[in-house]
Amino acid sequence: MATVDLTRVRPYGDTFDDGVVQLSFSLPVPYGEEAREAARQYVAGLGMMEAAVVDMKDLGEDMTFFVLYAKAVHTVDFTAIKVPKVESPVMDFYEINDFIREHIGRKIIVIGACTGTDAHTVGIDAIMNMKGYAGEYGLERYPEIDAYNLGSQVQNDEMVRKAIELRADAILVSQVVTQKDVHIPNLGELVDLLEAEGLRRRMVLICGGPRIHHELALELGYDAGFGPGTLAPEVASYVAHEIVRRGLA
Amino acid sequence: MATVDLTRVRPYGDTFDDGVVQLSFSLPVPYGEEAREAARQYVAGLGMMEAAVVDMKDLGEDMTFFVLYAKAVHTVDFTAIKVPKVESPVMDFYEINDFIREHIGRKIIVIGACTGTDAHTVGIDAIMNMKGYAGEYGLERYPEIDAYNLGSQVQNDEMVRKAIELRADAILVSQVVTQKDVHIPNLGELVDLLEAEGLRRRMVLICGGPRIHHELALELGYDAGFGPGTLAPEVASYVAHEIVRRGLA
Amino acid sequence: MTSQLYLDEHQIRRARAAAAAIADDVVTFISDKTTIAIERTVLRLYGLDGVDADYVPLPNVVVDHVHERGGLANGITRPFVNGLLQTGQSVQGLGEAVAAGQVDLLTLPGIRADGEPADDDAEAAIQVRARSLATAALERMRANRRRRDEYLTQLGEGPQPYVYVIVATGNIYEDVIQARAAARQGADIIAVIRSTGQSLIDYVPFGATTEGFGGTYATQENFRIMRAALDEVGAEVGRYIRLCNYCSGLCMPEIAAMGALERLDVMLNDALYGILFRDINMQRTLIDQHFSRMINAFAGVIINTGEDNYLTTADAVEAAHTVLASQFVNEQLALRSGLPAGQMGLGHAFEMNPDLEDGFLLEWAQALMAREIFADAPLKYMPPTKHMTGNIFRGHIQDAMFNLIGVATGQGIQLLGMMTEAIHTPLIHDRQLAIESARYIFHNARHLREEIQFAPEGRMVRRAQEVLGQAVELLDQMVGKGLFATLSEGLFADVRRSPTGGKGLRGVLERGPRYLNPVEEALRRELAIGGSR
Amino acid sequence: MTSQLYLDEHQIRRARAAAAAIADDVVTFISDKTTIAIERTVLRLYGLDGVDADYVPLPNVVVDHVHERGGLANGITRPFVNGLLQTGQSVQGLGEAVAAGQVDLLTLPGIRADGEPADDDAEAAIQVRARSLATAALERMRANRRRRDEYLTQLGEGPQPYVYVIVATGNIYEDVIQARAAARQGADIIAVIRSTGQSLIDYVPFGATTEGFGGTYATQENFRIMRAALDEVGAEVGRYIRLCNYCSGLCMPEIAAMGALERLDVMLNDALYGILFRDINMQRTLIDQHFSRMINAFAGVIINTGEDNYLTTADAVEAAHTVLASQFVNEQLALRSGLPAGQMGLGHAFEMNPDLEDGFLLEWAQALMAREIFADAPLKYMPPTKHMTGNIFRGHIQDAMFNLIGVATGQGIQLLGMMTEAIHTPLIHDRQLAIESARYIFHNARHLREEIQFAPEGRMVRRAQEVLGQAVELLDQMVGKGLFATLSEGLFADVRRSPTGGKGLRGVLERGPRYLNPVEEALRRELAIGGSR
Ligand code: B12
Ligand code: B12
Ligand SMILES: Cc1ncc(COP(=O)(O)O)c(C=O)c1O
Ligand SMILES: Cc1ncc(COP(=O)(O)O)c(C=O)c1O
Repeated sequence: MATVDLTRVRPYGDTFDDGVVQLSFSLPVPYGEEAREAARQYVAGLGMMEAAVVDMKDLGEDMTFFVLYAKAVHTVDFTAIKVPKVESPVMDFYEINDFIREHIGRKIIVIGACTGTDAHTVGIDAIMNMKGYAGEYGLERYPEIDAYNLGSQVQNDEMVRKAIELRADAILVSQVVTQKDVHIPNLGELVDLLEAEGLRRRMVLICGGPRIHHELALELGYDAGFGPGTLAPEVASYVAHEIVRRGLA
Repeated sequence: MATVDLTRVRPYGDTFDDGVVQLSFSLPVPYGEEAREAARQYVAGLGMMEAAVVDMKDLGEDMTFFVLYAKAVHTVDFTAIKVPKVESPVMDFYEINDFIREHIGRKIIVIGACTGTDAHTVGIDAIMNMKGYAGEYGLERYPEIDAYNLGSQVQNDEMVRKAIELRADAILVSQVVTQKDVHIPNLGELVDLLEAEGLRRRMVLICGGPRIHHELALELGYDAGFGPGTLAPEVASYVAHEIVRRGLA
Repeated sequence: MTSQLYLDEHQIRRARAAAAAIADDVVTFISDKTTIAIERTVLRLYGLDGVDADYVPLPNVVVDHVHERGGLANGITRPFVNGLLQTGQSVQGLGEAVAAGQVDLLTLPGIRADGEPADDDAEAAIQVRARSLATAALERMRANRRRRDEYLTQLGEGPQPYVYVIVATGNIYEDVIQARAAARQGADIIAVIRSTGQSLIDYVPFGATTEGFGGTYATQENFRIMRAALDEVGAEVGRYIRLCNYCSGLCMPEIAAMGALERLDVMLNDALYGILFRDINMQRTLIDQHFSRMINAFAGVIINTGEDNYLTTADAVEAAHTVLASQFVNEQLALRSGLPAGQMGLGHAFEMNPDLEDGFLLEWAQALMAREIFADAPLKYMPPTKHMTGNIFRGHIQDAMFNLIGVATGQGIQLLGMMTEAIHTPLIHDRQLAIESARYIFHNARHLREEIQFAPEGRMVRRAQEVLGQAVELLDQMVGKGLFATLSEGLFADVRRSPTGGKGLRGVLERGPRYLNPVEEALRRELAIGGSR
Repeated sequence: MTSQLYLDEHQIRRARAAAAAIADDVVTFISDKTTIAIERTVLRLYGLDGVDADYVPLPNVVVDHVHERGGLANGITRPFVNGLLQTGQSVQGLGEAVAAGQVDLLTLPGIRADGEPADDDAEAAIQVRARSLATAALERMRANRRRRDEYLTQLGEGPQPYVYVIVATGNIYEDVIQARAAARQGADIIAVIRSTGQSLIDYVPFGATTEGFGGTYATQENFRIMRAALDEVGAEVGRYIRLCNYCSGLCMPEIAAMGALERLDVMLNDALYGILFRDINMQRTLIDQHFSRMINAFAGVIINTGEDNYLTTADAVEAAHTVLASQFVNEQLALRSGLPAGQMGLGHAFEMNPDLEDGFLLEWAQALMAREIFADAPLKYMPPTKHMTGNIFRGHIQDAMFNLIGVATGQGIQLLGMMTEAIHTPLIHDRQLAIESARYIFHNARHLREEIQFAPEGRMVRRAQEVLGQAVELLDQMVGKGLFATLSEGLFADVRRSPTGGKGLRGVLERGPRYLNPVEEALRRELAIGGSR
C-alpha cells in the first residue's frame, strides 16, 4: 500500500488517493433527468471524475437539490502550507498577571464590544466577563487588567470615543453576523476612524468571532484575529506581549 | 432581481448566482490549522471562491475530515444538455399484453437474474416477481410474457446457456454491488459471450440496478439501462416495442 | 387530561396568581402613558402611509410635527382629525401636506397648541370623525380575519405541530422564492426575519426592499408581496400558509398594525425580548407591547414570545425556570391585552448542551411541562441554536431529536432547526432537508405521546417538578420587586437592564387630561378589556 | 424485571418449547453426518496451514486427497494422524508432503483404504496422538480466551450498547487504517466484511489480501493483522476493541477455528443466512454450523445471527414474527452447541418503511420485545438498510432514530448505520459521523429506558403482543413440518430453498462406523453437551 506523499495530497475515502468528495448544492433548473445531468456536468466541470448524483429533490419553483459523490484528481502540496498564526506564547491567568506586573508595571486597559448592528454578546462576554467561559475566567477577573465591556450594537465612533476617554491599550471587537459580508466594512471603518485620530499605532487592535481568522484580521488592518473556541488567556497573553513588543507601555 | 439565464447556470443558495456549494471530504494530513488551510486551498484549487472550513474533525491516523462551504463560479449550459433516454412510450399492464398479442402474436420470453457474485435479488424480483413492487405486478404476472427469474449469483455462461435453452427474446441483468466497479467487467463479459455465440443481435439486452443508467448501459453494449425506482411496466413496454422495432418477433 | 408529569395544580395556580399581580402592576404603570409609536400606529390605522422626500414615513413626520412642539400628550388623533375637518383633505393628503410644510396641525382652528380641543363643538365633530376612522380601521382588520377564516375552511391547514421555517435572504424577492419553495415542501408557517438593525430604528422602512443583513426589512409592501405569494402557493398546494413577522423593537404597535392590515397570521411580540436582547428601554416597549397585542388579538394573530432566547445567553439547565416564570408573566400581560390563550404562542426552546448525560430526558420533561401548564396555547418550540456548530451532520440530528420531542409533547408550532444554524441564514435546500426531517419524524412518531407514561419517581418527573418549583419561587420574589426591578437585577437571560436605560425612552409620554385614542377605545370594547385612564 | 410490554410468560415458554422440538429434530438429523469443511477444520486445529503450489489450502488438499477415494466417512483424523505416526513428520510437513504427492495417506501402514483402522494397536496409537493434538488445539483456544479476559480486566470496555462498525475496503491494510481510526473515534467492535463471493467458495483463501469487492477476504493472516492493529490501538485508547468476522458460508467451522486461533471476539454465524441469502445447501450448512458454534462457544466468541436480513427481502411489519420465530430456533440450536445465552448475539433490525405512520412506535415495541424475551443475550440490533436512499441527510436521521431505540431498549450490540448505506461501503468519515451520532444519542438518552412506561392498552404493547402471538403460531406449525420444510415453503424472508438444492451438498457425508473426531469429543466434554452417534 502506498504511503502518503505530502507534496501531493488528495482526498481519501477508503483507498489512498481515491479522491472521494461529497457535494451538495441546488441548481435553478427544473427537476428531471436533464437536471441530474446538469449537476453531473457541473461537478465534472470543477475537475472531478465519476461524478454521480446519489440524490435529487424537486425544491419547487424550478429548482433542484442534488447530493453527489465524485473523485477529485487535483492535489495540494501540504508541505508548502504556511498559516499565519498569533505567535505569542499562551500563558495562564497567574503568568499573565505576573507578566504585566513585571514587564508593563501598570494595569493595562482593554475595551471590548460587539459593534455595528450586531447584538451577539455571548462571544465577547466569553472573553471579557468575570464569569468567563468553558472554565476560563474572562478579562474582568484579571487583577492587572482594567476591562470595559461596552456590550452590543456599539457604533464605531462610539468605540473610538470610549477608547480615548478610557485611554485604552487594546480594543476588542466582536463580529458575529457576517451575512453578505456585513462585518467587513464595519471592521474596516473602525481602522479608518482610529487612523484618522492618529490612534491606530498606539493601540492593540483585535477582532474575533466565529468567521474571523487571524489572516483575515491582518488583511483588514487589525493586529490579530481570533476564531471560534477562543479563550481569554489566549487574548490576554497576546495583548500583554504585543504591548511590550511594540513598546506601548 | 435577475431571472435565470439557462445557458449559464450556477448553484443557488439564497441569492441568484451565489454559487454556494457544500463539500465534505477527508485528507490524509494531521489535524490542525495547516490541515484547515490545505482543505481550503484544495477547494480553491477546484475553482471555488471563499472556501470556508466550517467543521473539521481529527479522524486519528493522521487523517482529518472537513465540511466546507464555497462559491463556485463555473457555469453550465442547461440548454445544451441532451440525456439519452429510453424512448418507447410506457404502457400499462393491459396495454402491454394487448400490444404483444397484436404486434408480436406470441408470448415473449424473458429471462432475468442477478449475475456474477452479486446476491441482491430484491431489485430483479421487483421487476419480475408475481407479487411485484410498489403496487405494480412483475413480469411473471403478464399473460403474454413467459418470465424466468434465475435468481442470484448466476454466472454469465450460465445465463447464455439458459438464454439458448429457453429461446429468450430478452435478457435482464441486475447488478447492485458496484464497489471498485466490479459490475463493469461482469456486464461486459455477458455482451462478449453473447456476441461470440452470435446471439447478441437476436436479443434485447437490458441491465439495471441502483447505479445503472441508460447512458452507461449503452456504453457497455446493452440496449437499455434502468436505474433506481424502475417499475415493471417500463421494462415490459420497452422490451415489447424493441422486439417489434427490430423485427425480432 | 391529568398530568403525565404529576405536576401540582396548586403550584401552577400559585404561579398564575403571582404573575397576575406582576402584570397588574405593569398595566397600572403603562395605563396613563402613550408613545410616539402608538400614535404613529393610530395614524397608520386611519390610513396614512408613504414617505416624505427624505424617505421619512409620513406617520413619523406627522407625529414628530406635533410632538416637537409638545402637542402629543393628548394623542395624535385630535390634531390630525381636526386637520382633516379643517382642510377637507384625505388622510393621505393631509399627511403629505404636513410633510410639505403646507399645513401646521397645531395652529389650525378647532385645536389649541397643546393638543386640547378649542371648544366643545369642535371636539364633538372631531370625536365623530375620529370614531368613524377607528371603526373603518377595525373593519379592515376584521375583514382580513374573516378572509383568513375563509381560507382555512376552504384550504385547510397542516396538523400540529405546525412546520415553521424562516426566510432571511435580505431581499424580499429572493425571500419569495425561498418561501414558496418551502411551502411546497411542507411548511405551514413562513417567517420573514428582519434585517439586523431594524428593531432599533424608530420608524418602519417603506416599500419593497432588497438589501438586508441576516434578514429582510419588515415593510408593509414586503408584507403584501409575501402575503400574495403565499396565498398563491397555498392555493396550489391546498393548504393555508401562515405568514409571520416581528413586532418586537421600537415600532411594536406599528408593525402589529401593518400585520393586521396585510393579514399576517403570526407575529413575534415580546417586549422582554427587546429589553434583554436589543437594549430597548423597558418603559417604552412595555407600553408599546400592550397596545400592539390588542391589535394582534383583534386581528386573530398568534403572537410568539421570546423566552427561548434566554437560553442562548443563560444555561438551559440552570435557567429553565426563568423561561417558565417569564411565560407566566407573558401570559398574564397578554390576557390584559385581550389576547386569548389560543393566540399565545409562548416561546421555549431545546437548548441543552448535547454533551449532557440524559439531556434528552430533561428536554423532554421541560417541553412536556410547558405543554401541560399552557394547555390551550399553541406553544412555539424553538430548536437548538446555541449548541449548533459547523458540524452540519450532527446538527441535523440535534434538530431531529428536537423534532421528536416536539411531536411527543404536542407542541403547537415547531420552529424547525437548520443544520447550518451556526453558519449562515438558511439556504433553499437547508430548509428542504429540515422540513423533510420534521415530516418524517412527526409522521413516524405521530401518536407517541399517547403511548408513553413516565416513572412517577423518575428523573423526568422530578425535573419538571423542580423547574415548576423554582419558577414559583422566582415569581413570588418578583411580586415584591415588580418586573422592572427583576430586569434590573439580571434575573432573566443573565442580562441586566435599567428602567431608564436603553433605546427609546424619549418616545414615552404621560397621557394628557384629554388624551384621545378612539382606536384603543374601540379595541378595548371589542376585546372586552377594561379601559385605561 | 417485569415486562414493560405486558408480554405473556406462558406464550414465551410455549415458543421455546416448540423451538426446542424443532432444534432437536435438526440435531438428530445432523448428528450422524460430517462435512469436508468440518474435517478441514480439524486439520487446521491440529496446526495445518498454508497452500500448495496452486494456492489451494493444505487442509483442502489433504481432505480432498482422502475424500476423492472415499476415505473420509470415518473422519480425516485417523488417516492424517496415522500419517504423522508413520512418517514421523510434523503436521505441516505431512500436509506439504501430501500436497507434493510424496505421501499417500490411504496407502500407509496402520490404516485401511476406507479410513478404518488397520488393527487395534495402530488405532490405540492414533487415538493417543490424536487426542493430544486435540488437547493442544483446545489449549491454544483457551489461551486466547484467557488473553481476552486479561485485556478486558486491564483495559475495560465501552458500555452497552457496544458501538459496532464495519470496515470493507477490500484491502486489509486499508481496513487497518479505517479500523484504527474508528477505534479512536469510539468503536467497540470492528467487523471486517468479506468480499462478495467468499461465502460460496469451498476453501479459505490464504495470506494477506488486498483485492476484495464490497469487503475483504477472511483469511487467517488478515485476522492476525487486524487483531494486532486493534490490540495496539486498544491499548492506546484504553479500551479493549473487539474484532468480528463472518463464519456463515461453505467454510463455517474452518473460519470459526481461525477465529478461535486469532482471538476474534464476535462472529457472524448463521446457517439460515447462508441458506436464504447465499443459496447454500441447508443440510451442509446446518451440519457445519453445529460444529462451528461449538468452537465459538469454547472460544468465548459472541455469535451474531442474521434474522435482520429477513427484513431486507420481506416487509418489516408483516414479517416481524418470522424474525422472532427464527431467533427462538437459533437460540435452541445454539444451546445444543453449548453456547451460553451470554454469547448469543441474536439479530434483529430497524427496517420499517420510514413513511409509515407510527413506524417509530412499532420499531420501539419490537426492539423492546426482543430485549425482554432474550434477556441475557447481547442482542445485535441492525440499522435501517433497505429504506436507506442516496439522501444521506435523511439517512443520517433514520440512523439516529435507530440509535435512540437502541439505547432506549438496552440492546447489546448496536451495528451503526451509515448515512451512505445506499451508496458505498463506508468511507472513513462516514464511520466517524455515525459513531459521533451514536455516542451523542446514547449519552444524551442514557437512562431513558428507566423513565418510560407504556400504555397497557396502547399501540406499542399491542404490537409486541401481536408479534409474539404470530411467532408462537408459526413455531407451532413448524414443529410438525420441521425446519427443512419450513425453508422449502418460503416462510422466512420470502425465499424458498429445497433440502437438496443450493451449493455444497456434495461436501456432506454420513459418518462411518469408526468415525473419529477427538476435537469434537473434547469440545463436547468441555461444553458439557451430549455426544453424537
Ligand atoms: C445566540 C444567538 C443569538 C442571540 C444573541 C444573544 C446575545 N446576547 O448574544 C439572539 C437570539 C439575540 C440572536 C439574534 C439574532 N441572530 Co443570532 N445567533 C445566535 C447563535 C445561536 C449562537 C451565537 C453564540 O452565542 N455563540 C457562542 C459564542 C461563545 O461563540 P462565538 O460568538 O463564536 O464566540 C467565540 C469566538 O468566536 C470568539 N470571539 C467572538 N467574538 C470575539 C471577539 C474577540 C475580540 C475575540 C478575541 C474573540 C471573539 O471567542 C468566543 C468564545 O470562544 C448563532 C448560531 C450559532 N450556533 O452559532 C446565531 C447567528 C449568529 N445569528 C444570526 C442572526 C442572523 C441573528 C439575527 C440577525 C436574526 C434576525 N434577523 O433576527 C438576530 C439579531 C441579532 C443581531 N442584530 O445581531 C446568524 C448569523 C448569520 C451570519 N453568518 O451572518 C446565526 C449564525 C444564525 C443563523 N444561521 O442564521 N442570535
Ligand atoms: C438488501 C441488501 C442486501 C441483502 C440482499 C438480499 C437479497 N436477497 O437481495 C443482503 C443482506 C443479503 C445483502 C448482502 C450484501 N450486501 Co447488500 N444491500 C442491501 C441493501 C440494504 C438494499 C438493496 C435493495 O434491496 N434495494 C431495493 C431494490 C428494490 O432496489 P434496487 O436494487 O435498486 O432495484 C431497483 C432498480 O435499481 C431497478 N433494478 C435493479 N435491478 C434491475 C435489473 C433490471 C434488468 C432492471 C430493468 C431494473 C433493475 O429496479 C428495482 C426496482 O425499482 C443495499 C443498501 C441500499 N439501501 O441500497 C445494500 C448494498 C447494495 N449491499 C452491499 C454489499 C457490499 C453487500 C455485501 C456484498 C456485503 C458483504 N460483503 O457481506 C453482501 C453480500 C451480497 C452479495 N454478494 O451480493 C453494498 C454495495 C456497495 C456497492 N456499491 O458496491 C450496499 C450498497 C450497502 C453498502 N453501503 O455497503 N445486501
Ligand atoms: C420575541 C422576538 N422578537 C423579535 C425577534 C427578532 O428581533 P430582531 O428583529 O430585533 O432581531 C426575536 C428573535 O428571535 C424574538 O424572539
Ligand atoms: C449471519 C450472517 N452471516 C454472514 C453474513 C455475510 O455473509 P457473506 O460474507 O456471505 O456476504 C451476513 C450479512 O449480513 C450475516 O447476517
